[in-house]
Amino acid sequence: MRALGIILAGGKSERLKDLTDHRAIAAMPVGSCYRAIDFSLSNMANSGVSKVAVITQYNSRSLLDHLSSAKWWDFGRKQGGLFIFTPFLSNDNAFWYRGTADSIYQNLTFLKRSNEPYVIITSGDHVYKMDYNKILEYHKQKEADITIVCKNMRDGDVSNYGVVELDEEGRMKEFEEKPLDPQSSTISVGIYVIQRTLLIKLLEEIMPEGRYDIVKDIIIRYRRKLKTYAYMFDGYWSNINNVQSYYQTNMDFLDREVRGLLLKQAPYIATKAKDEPPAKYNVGACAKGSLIGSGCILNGCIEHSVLFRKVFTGENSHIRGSIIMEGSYVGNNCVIENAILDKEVVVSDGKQIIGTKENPIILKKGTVV
Amino acid sequence: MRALGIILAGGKSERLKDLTDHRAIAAMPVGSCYRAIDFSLSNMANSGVSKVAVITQYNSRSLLDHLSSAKWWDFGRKQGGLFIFTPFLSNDNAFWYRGTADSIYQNLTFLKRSNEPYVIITSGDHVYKMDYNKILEYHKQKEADITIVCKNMRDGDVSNYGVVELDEEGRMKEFEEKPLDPQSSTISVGIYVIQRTLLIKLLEEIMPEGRYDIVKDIIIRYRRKLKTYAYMFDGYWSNINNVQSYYQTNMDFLDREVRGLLLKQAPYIATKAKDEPPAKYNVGACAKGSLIGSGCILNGCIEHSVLFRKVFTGENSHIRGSIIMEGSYVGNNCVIENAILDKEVVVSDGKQIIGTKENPIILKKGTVV
Amino acid sequence: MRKKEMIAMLLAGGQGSRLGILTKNMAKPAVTFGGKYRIIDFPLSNCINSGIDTVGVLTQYQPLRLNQHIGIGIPWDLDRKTGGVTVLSPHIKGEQGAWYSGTSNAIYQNMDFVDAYNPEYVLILSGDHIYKMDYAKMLEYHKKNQCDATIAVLEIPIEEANQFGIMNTNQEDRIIEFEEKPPNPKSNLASMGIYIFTWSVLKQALIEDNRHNDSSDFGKHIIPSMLEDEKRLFAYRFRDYWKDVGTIESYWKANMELTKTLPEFNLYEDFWKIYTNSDHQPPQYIAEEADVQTTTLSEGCEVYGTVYNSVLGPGVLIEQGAFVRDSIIMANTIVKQGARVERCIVDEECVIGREVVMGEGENIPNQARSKVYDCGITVLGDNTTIPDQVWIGKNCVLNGETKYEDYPEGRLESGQSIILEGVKK
Amino acid sequence: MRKKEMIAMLLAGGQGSRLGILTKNMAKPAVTFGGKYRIIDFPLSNCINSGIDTVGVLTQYQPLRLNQHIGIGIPWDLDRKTGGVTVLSPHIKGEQGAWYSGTSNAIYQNMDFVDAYNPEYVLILSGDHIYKMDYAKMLEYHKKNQCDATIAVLEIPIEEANQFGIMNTNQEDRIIEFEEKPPNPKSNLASMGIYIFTWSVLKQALIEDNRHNDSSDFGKHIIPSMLEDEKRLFAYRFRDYWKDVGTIESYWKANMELTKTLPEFNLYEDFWKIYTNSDHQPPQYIAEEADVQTTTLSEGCEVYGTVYNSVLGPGVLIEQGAFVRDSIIMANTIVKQGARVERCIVDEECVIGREVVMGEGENIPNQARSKVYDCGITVLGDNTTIPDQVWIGKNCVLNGETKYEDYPEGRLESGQSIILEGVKK
Repeated sequence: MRALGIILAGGKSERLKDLTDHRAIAAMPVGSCYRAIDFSLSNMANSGVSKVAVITQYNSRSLLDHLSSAKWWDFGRKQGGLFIFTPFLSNDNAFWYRGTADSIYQNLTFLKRSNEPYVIITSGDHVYKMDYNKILEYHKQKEADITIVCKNMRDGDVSNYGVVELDEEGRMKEFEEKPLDPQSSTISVGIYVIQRTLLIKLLEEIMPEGRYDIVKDIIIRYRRKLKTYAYMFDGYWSNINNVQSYYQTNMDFLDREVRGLLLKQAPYIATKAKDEPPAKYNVGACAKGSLIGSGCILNGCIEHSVLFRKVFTGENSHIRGSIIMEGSYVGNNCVIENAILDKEVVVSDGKQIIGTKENPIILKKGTVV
Repeated sequence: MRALGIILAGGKSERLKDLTDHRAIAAMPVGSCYRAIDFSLSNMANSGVSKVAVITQYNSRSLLDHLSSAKWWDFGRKQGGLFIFTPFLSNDNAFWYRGTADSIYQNLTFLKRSNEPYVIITSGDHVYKMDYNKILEYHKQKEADITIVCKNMRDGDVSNYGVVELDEEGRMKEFEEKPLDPQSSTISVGIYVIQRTLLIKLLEEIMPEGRYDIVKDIIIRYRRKLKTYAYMFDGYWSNINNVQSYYQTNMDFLDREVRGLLLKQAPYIATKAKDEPPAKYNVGACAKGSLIGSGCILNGCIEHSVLFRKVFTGENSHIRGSIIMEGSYVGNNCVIENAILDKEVVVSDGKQIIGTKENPIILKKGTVV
Repeated sequence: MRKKEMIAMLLAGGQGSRLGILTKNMAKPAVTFGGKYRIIDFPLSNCINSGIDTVGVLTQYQPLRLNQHIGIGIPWDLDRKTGGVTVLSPHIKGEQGAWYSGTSNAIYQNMDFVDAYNPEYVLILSGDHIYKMDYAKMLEYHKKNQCDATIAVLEIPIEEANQFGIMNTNQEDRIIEFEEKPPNPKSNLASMGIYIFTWSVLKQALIEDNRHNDSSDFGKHIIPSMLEDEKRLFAYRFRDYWKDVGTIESYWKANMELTKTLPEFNLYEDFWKIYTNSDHQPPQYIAEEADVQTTTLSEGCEVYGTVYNSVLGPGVLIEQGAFVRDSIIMANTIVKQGARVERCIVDEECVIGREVVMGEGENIPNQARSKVYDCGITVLGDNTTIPDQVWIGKNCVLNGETKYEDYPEGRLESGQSIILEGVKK
Repeated sequence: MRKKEMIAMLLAGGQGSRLGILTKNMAKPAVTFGGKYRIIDFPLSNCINSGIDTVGVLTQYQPLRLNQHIGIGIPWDLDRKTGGVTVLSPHIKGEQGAWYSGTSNAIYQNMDFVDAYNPEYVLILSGDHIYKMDYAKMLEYHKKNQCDATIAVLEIPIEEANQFGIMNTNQEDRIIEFEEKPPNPKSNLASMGIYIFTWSVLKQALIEDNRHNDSSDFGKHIIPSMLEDEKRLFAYRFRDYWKDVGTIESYWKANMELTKTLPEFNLYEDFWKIYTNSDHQPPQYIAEEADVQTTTLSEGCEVYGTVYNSVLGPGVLIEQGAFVRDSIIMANTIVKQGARVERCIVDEECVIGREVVMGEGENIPNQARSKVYDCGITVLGDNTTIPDQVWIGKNCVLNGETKYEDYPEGRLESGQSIILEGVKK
């Protein structure tokens, strides 16, 4: 293969509140049976990238468990493989990663020992489907130093993203992080293609200067020195970075088109096998406009909700506009609206949990109400 | 299976000097094709322990690479598996492991979610072959709280070990770490069997008191409260904790009896597959009393040495009493005596490297002489 | 090679002809059950849950589907360096090749495979039954009684005993006599076809028996001759759910039973999971206008219509206005708008056209195979297409890409069949 | 299921009868080479090194050893969720079973397997040759020339061309004619039995050909009929090491060649490793009193004696005072004190007694099979035992646990054989 992959899965977000207390964002459950990182991993595998490094730091345990076998994404061991890099102590190194660039720099031997000409850098908390070969083709055709994948947000709010200005040829002129006054509606979605040797050179240049960030210290700082081109992506793309976007991303799966694009069409998104039995709809069960995970046992009503694996809902319970994660239990006669129930939450008979679409109530993992 | 395994592979040793600059002790190359941890891992697998946690910290990269697939030791994924725990950051935890007990405590959920009645705790830097089932039998028969595996060192120097005093029944009365004036010749080899629930209880007791060490804060501190029995082990056992013991352990493999016991008799010691071709002895090659790794190409003389994989020796070179690690190159007309060449060392034509048995010369990884 | 205490040999050769069109392209162990499972998943999962990590699967009839399903054993954690699951097909040895001619003959032909693991005990299983069983407990029983062979038995109503292989035992459950379908049964202990043998004893018996019998069988030859030799054979009583789903009716009933609120057979136990090869199916989606009750639904289903009292396999699409009741719909089948499906078994990859009505009318047994299709259930073989707006009665069998012209006046009366050749697989 | 661009089908059915006793218990692809490898390791390693992760291995003759060797493909990184390595034995389909009756017939019988991966191209390999080849480059060539089939060819001396299948090509290497062993060859391009086919074209040809031929073969039927149909067939010139080790002499020579200081065939390249299933052999030990030169030595060997110019497999023990020269000694064989072995091939798990002398005397061809054993090499089949102090000549063949009484006056003259039945395997 012509490229190796790096998935940055180190981030944590205060804006995801209690949901990332015990897990990395990349390990956030999405769409009834996936973890966020499944999308990037499957994109890599489906694009024929057979050597992939996942760099992780915060709450890495949750990810390590999910990635404990490379089998599910069919990465091999010899010509490629799935490599997981966590920070470690050594005589000349006792740092946690100080930034995205630093996290790659600390694993520079991985880059140096490889012989693939290109590197695809992506992030573990994005939900999308993409054939990276197309970006590689574009990168070569433009003879670019760096290609960044961009998306036109049209009328959407871009003030939370990196906003880029392009010339007619697609070359990047300016890049501003979270601008107060955005000059364009085109944002960088955080996927980069770069020659492996150039990446090594850049990392070795910026590290002694105490610069540790890919966007700030490479993309922006070198914007005039390097030929950076934008590859425009027009498909579904979502970034899980706060409660609202997490909630919305899950609800997006209830849309037939989004579901068709992401889940129903080949190539498929793979995830760790969980071996649950089929879902069971008992007498009185009533599911409408909802995703239901394997092993659920349903007695009550579920509307416009996303249920993960092994959720139990009692008789005459009503769940609306909610996300219920794996192993949660909802008793009889409950009402749950616009809520996010983390794993193994227990809601006892007759309880009501009601939030708003704008501000869903979150019940932490293992909460008993 | 009745027990789960924990292999403590977190340690680093100043006394191994440059050799552990870039690797954990458990990842030290031993006996021409093994890593130290292969012995504990294979003992686990061969004793039918199917769920094993390796807890690592210093230079964990070297170990993670070696353990990247559980295939080589045939651990599964569903009813068991090989779990690798490195320290990680989370909201309520940003500590490196503060001691052996702490490293287990920080992974307490692993213990709590298991249902095996016993835990076997061992260390990744010991070279030995042992059927843990026998210790479990002994543990049950004695109705012990803790069983520690001990060895009678007879006339050997025990001042560097934990020395135990036993009563006639084999129950431990006293335990002193590195005593100035040893009261017995029986040492603890650092292998423990304990009920899983008791271990959880003890860890939860000592942590709030700021106690983090298995030996000091559990074995010694609770010696009167708990029934601690010693299981006497009489086979080959070696602990890699300084240059001298590392050197000696490798040389021990040149003994037909030690080799037979550890390597030639079932059950076998497994290691990560490396896919080297056979070794090649050219005209003029002359190997005597040596272990030769796969993929070596020999033109010179090798005596009483341990060569790892893919070593090249030039014509008319003489290597005696040395350890030459993977990928090292020795040119023509060299003399190497009582030396330890780390990986990928290059000794150019005509060079002489001469140490003593007591103080072997160490050439760091990648050194070019 | 690491020695294994016990390995399992799973006889998956059965054609299961009483399952009619369902086993046309595959062996019975490959038939689906409970929506997402195949019958062989149950013994395979029992193996790994019992700590047995070496399984030989003996097959010769249409093994492709089974091979694809088992692959290298990843879903069952049986992809091992030593052991794991191995599919054993007949092969040429020396000058000639030989097909398996009987249950024990199949083991005889694979003695080399068994010997390679040097086991003390061999567990013989069949791939035909639905059950959960801890073989480790059976092995304990075998060892405790110092048996040469242990045979799992079920206590059945004595009046049915004349249809089974019956074990007559003494007080301590040692087998003193074996009778195949006895007219006057002396006991109600029926053999389940699950045996543990001490390998050295079985090997001896196989070699001995091969001298006399070309098509050696456990029930007919090996067990009787062991009894004659006064070997220690014990009956191991099994008292849990065990179902032979060998006929269309028993197969349909066992599936339907799963949809009950508290089914007799519990798939939802965490400590005894049933594993299967489930590919990468997305989650199931139930639309606004759907109504699903008393139903078991697998991954990847999308339901826009009404489903009552049915078992749906992975990836099934039930379109708007479609109505499904008392039916088994297997993987990736599409039931189009307004179709009505009652009391049918629809195999994988079928398409049922718009406003089709299936499973109504009189209960007339199938004309061609009245013994197989006689319980009012209409069956579609895999990759069958039903054109829009046709009417199909009871006990019908269909297979192939049928066209409207194949139906006289758009109807297929009860008991009729349409089986087209050259169906794509 | 993920679509694969190209999958490989490896024909591993060959018995290789010219290798005599070496293929008595196994197919030729399972024969060892270079000490630790088996012949099939070369095409399998080529596959994974060329980025092909789906390989069907077609076998029917004595597949046990091959099955055990391949397992689930772990050593070659071919233990995949989708794809990987699958051993395909003959099976019963519909009413009857059929053995593979020719090279292309074997593919015909496994069309379902190929179709399951929906590949655009299929690579056909044989498991009989020693070589390293990047099939990805051959595929590029196939695509560039928009071929229906690409056939790898070797330029051979024109005077040997009458022993090969010869491709007559035009200037751009398009094949215009194929001649099997032509008496008056028009070209020196010999087919290597390595083909890339566009699958849709091959499938068509296989179905077509099966109507006329029961035992369809690529060289005899498929290629000629494709040429007749004016399909685009191109010759792909291969210019590296390629060896058919089909006779005792060529097998011995190719092994011996590896012990040279700079062998023509380089096993020591990091970027094109040959993988094999090597179990858990300990490192090799060379004793104080040993002398080893111009020799290739595998893991787990212990040498206390003298070894010159030989290839030793894993776990071989050469005792003190034993002398081995110009020989191939396969896995786990023991050569006892004072024994002298020259120009011999000793298969796995043999024991050569004390002070035995083997391979001396006159060069008389073997009496029983003079065409197979005629080059002065004495061959021991696997699990052979030679008693102490016997003398064995040249071109002898031995198999079984021989006793001193089997040797008249303690001697076996050149060209004689001792083959005992009932050898344990």
